[in-house]
Amino acid sequence: MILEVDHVTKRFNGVAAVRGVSFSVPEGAIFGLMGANGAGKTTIFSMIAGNEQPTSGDIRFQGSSIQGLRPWRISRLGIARTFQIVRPFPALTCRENVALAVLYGAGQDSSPARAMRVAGEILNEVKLATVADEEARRLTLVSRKRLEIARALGARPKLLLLDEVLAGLTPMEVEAAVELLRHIHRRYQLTIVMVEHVLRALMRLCTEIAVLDHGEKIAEGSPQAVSADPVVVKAYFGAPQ
Amino acid sequence: MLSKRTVIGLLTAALLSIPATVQGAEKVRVGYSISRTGLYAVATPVQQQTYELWRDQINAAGGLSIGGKGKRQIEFVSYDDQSEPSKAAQIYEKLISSDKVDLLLSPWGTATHIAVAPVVERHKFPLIGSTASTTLVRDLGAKYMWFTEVTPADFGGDLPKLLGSIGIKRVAIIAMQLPLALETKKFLVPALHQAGIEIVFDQEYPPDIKDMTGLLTSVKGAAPDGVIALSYPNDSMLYLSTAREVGLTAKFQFLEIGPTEAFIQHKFGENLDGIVTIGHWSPDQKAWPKARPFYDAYKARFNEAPDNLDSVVSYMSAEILQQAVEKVGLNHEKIREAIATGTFDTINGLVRFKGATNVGTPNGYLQIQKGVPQIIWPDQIKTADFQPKGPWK
Amino acid sequence: MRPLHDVRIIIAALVTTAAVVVGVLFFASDYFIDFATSLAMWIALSESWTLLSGMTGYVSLGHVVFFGLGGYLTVLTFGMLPIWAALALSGACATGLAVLVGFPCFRVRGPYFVILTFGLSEFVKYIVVNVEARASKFGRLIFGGPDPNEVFLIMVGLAVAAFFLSYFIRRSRLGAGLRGIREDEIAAETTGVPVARLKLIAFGLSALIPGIAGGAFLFRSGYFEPIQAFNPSISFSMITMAVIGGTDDAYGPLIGAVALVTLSELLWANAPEIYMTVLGLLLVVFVIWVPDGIEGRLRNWWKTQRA
Amino acid sequence: MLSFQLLIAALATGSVYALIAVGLNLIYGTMRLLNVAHGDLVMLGAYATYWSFSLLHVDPLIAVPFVGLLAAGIGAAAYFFLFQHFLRTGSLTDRIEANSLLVFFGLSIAIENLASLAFSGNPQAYEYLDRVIRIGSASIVGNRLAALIIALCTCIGVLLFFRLTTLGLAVRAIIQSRDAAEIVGVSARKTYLLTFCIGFGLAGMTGAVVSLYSQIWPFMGFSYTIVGFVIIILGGLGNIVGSIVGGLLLGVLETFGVAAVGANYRSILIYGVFIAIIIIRPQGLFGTKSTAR
Repeated sequence: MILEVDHVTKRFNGVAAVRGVSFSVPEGAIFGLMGANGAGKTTIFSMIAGNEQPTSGDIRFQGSSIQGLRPWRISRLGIARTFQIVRPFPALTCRENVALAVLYGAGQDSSPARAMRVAGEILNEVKLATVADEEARRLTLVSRKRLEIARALGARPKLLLLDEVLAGLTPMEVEAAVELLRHIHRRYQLTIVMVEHVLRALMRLCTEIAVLDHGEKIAEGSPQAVSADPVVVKAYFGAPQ
Repeated sequence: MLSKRTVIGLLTAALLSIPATVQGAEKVRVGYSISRTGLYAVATPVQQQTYELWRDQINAAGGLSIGGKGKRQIEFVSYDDQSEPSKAAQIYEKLISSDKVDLLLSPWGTATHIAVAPVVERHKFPLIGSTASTTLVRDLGAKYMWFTEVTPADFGGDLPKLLGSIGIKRVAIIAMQLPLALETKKFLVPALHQAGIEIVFDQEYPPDIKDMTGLLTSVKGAAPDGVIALSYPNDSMLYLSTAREVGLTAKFQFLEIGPTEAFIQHKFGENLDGIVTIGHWSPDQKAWPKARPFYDAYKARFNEAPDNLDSVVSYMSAEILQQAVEKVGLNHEKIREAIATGTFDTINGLVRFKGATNVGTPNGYLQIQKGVPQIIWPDQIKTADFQPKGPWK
Repeated sequence: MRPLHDVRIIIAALVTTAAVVVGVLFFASDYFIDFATSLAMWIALSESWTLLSGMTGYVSLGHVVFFGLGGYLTVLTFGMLPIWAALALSGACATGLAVLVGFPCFRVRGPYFVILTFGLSEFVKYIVVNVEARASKFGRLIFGGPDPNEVFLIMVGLAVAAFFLSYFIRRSRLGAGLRGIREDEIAAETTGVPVARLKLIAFGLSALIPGIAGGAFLFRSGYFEPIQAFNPSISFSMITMAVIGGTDDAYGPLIGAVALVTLSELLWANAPEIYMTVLGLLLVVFVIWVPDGIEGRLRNWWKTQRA
Repeated sequence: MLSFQLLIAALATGSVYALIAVGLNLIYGTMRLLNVAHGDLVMLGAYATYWSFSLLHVDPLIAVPFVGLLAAGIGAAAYFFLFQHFLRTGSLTDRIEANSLLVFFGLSIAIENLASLAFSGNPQAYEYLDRVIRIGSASIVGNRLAALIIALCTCIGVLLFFRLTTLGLAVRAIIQSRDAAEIVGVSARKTYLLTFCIGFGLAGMTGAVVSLYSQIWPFMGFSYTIVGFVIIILGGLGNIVGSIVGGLLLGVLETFGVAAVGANYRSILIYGVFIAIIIIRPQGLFGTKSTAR
């Protein structure tokens, strides 16, 4: 198991956003976290990446606990995340955005020149080569989401956390993005955990899915099993359709 | 030797001095720097006005007499040093080497004078200092700089003599943490010990103090019969209003700088009566025939009385320069000689220098009585007797 | 990060500087040397300021504290230490102070950081005021320091050092990390940038040269008095020059300092009555209508010319 | 130690501090502009009151609201001529704190030097309500008491305005969240104009109040600006109540603190407490966590 989330709870001012959630992600998997808004998906990501500390519970990466580590340390261990509300470095070019991750991520490249070159290659992979030297703030939302992925890849992760990278895209764009994710999953031999509520894409991509509702895990299993689970259907789709 | 300076002199002359030569033939150019902006700007207008009065008086009388060979009109060249002493040093450098002024007047303030001293020494350009008071420069061994003002060693060291003569036994000292006040205090405290006057309270305060109630309440608690506030104008203002509120009624109350300032007189009116301050000049001293005319001319021109200290020492410095030039002309070496050895008749009596120090003008203290500053010490120049400070109104 | 360094530019800069220095030393008047010293000092100070504030976006309004501290240490050790040692000590202590106060200061951002740094510099100023008053000092005057030409050379050395420090950091891994912090600190940390450590390094580096410059300035003025030495307007001037020039590359503060020092020289000589007003209004106009600074404008113009 | 005299003095100093801070904080809270020219508006207000008193013989107490209106006019002009454009320019608002600091710093330099040209550097002061009034065991000069009362009433008035009126509510909504406020129909631009007027107007009124008991000179503003900033950081940016409490607190520190530790350490004490509070509570005494980031 590359990632083990073990009975993790997170309270904000006493209100539990995540309650005793556990799941494990095998190496090489594409693991889906599903749930309505406010189900606690992003909070779990923030805890894995070190942006938030769990109130209780433990998170292990490749067998050792990463509890209490600063985000940059976690990044250097090989975990990279994207943000649901994208946060590229607005005044830097796309190439610089990615190069920064190459310099400081798990790859720890020491040469800016080489980092810029590597960044170019990664931008190529995510089909952003044409805007490589545009400032990030001039990009469209779709491109910014890709840049977010490119920057995460620049950090040379073993585990990639994708936070709603498909949300807000048109069906055609979703199609392209799914292709892209498949491609990078193979190309970089990644384990991917993705939070999403675009259900169909999740079904197509994931090998395993966990479903969250109001901070608790209510189901876990293969896409088919999960989508058939009546608890999930009730929680997720509300009234039976 | 064709020195570096000669080459530069030729170059600058060629490039820059064309306008200077056109006007310079007619007028005597007198340069100075003054703080029009910044921390000191609050204190400098009186000095600037005094200079202007002097210039206009001379020009109205036909001009400055040059070595007895004809008169030339005076023209000022002045710059704002922004209350930054290092800027003032730059300005005197510029006045001397690029504006090529004929004569110099002094800037405002002790720190500024100190900064300017090395410049005039290097250029061997005589400068009579005025609104500066420090013993630091006395030890400089300056040959081209003199001071018309007495030093803090005098008005700190002499104060116990005044206190003794009026029977003050217990004093409280409060002092602003700025150079003049601290230097005065350094000379005051040992002199008080020597005179057997008890210091019942002693505290300093920073320049940005905004309220003195806490401080003066403590002073009052110590029950002194004399309060010595080594203050600057802004905090003198605070002292006066707060002393009234807390009911500080010591019969001797001394403020180092401020009580003679026009705005404080406007603000406090008769409540200023009885306050003692430094100063060795009064237009009422008959021994100085030039004093009253200066007072009247200043008042007529600016609609307020001249400052008993800053205006006076500035005017004196200008008078001395004027008399030296009248005697020997514009040659700097000769002017230096004339100032160092001569005796000069000024609005504050006869002045002569020993080293950089004015040994002609005695140190003294003023007390505001019925709105008018009177000299109350020493006896040989006093214009009134000390009166205990009455109750606040 | 900026494009990689260009050896031709570096050599050209060094040669030009050397030529200017020789020219000034042999041909300029004392007054001009004075002016050039002050120009070099402001280049050194504003370049140093951008190392922290231009690069990370943490605007320090208290940089004068390092300058004043350098001056204070130099006057304290005058006569006891050789000049170079006094200046080295000043620089080291300034850096030390920055790292020390950096720990608590970097807990806050934005305006909190701005005013906190201002408060810190005032705090240190009044401590020095009290220490000096306790020691019965009313300003300290020194004699026999290095002559104006030597001070000029020291300042030029500092200006060159500050420029290249700024130039190379902007092209280094460190510089990239700092810009990441400026753009989005959380994203940067998540991407692997050790933000806390980098901010301290930047603060320390940006304090180093102001500390030394404070010492060198003392030799020029010969007089130390804490209220002047820690005058907040020095911090404001650093910021003004850096912003007018532009903080995106090392050329910016250089251009800003040259423009402003020269302009104020011309103005106070020719229009003393209005010169501060003009400077103030220029600052307003520049920030609002030339927000990327002179350097940014020039760079854009250059781009369009070549395109 | 706990004397009534000190308490009155603390209130007199603190209430004026609070008034300065409230105006400054409004402009920061709504637009994130760091107005370092605030003290210069105080200076202009003080001069306006002084001139109207000494030339036109207008009672300073009557002048206070008119001086406020005048300063509000200047605020409106500043908004239309400078800050409307400023707030619309993305590259400026990206680093709005640094940029606004510089714009106002430039304005500050220009205002101070123009004032010194126009009014001369000579300090001014006038005699008004100059009787010592006894209140219980304490006494206070009439003009300081008047300043205390006006400052406190104005602070309370501002507070009520923001609690009770729709306009005030709009401003508070913008302080909370500009985007959310705009969604529910609050016009950010109108609110900005309004805050400029109120913020500058309060600065002018502060000047009128300060002129009652203090000396007036062109470069007096900076120290007021500094005090204002210290308070709004202490009280929390955008927090009006915090500013009022913070101002009074600083007044207490200034009087009781000095009485306790000695005047030598006055400034060390004030800045020390300020630094300590920011380090312990990065968001200020009354701020919420999010405002510190």
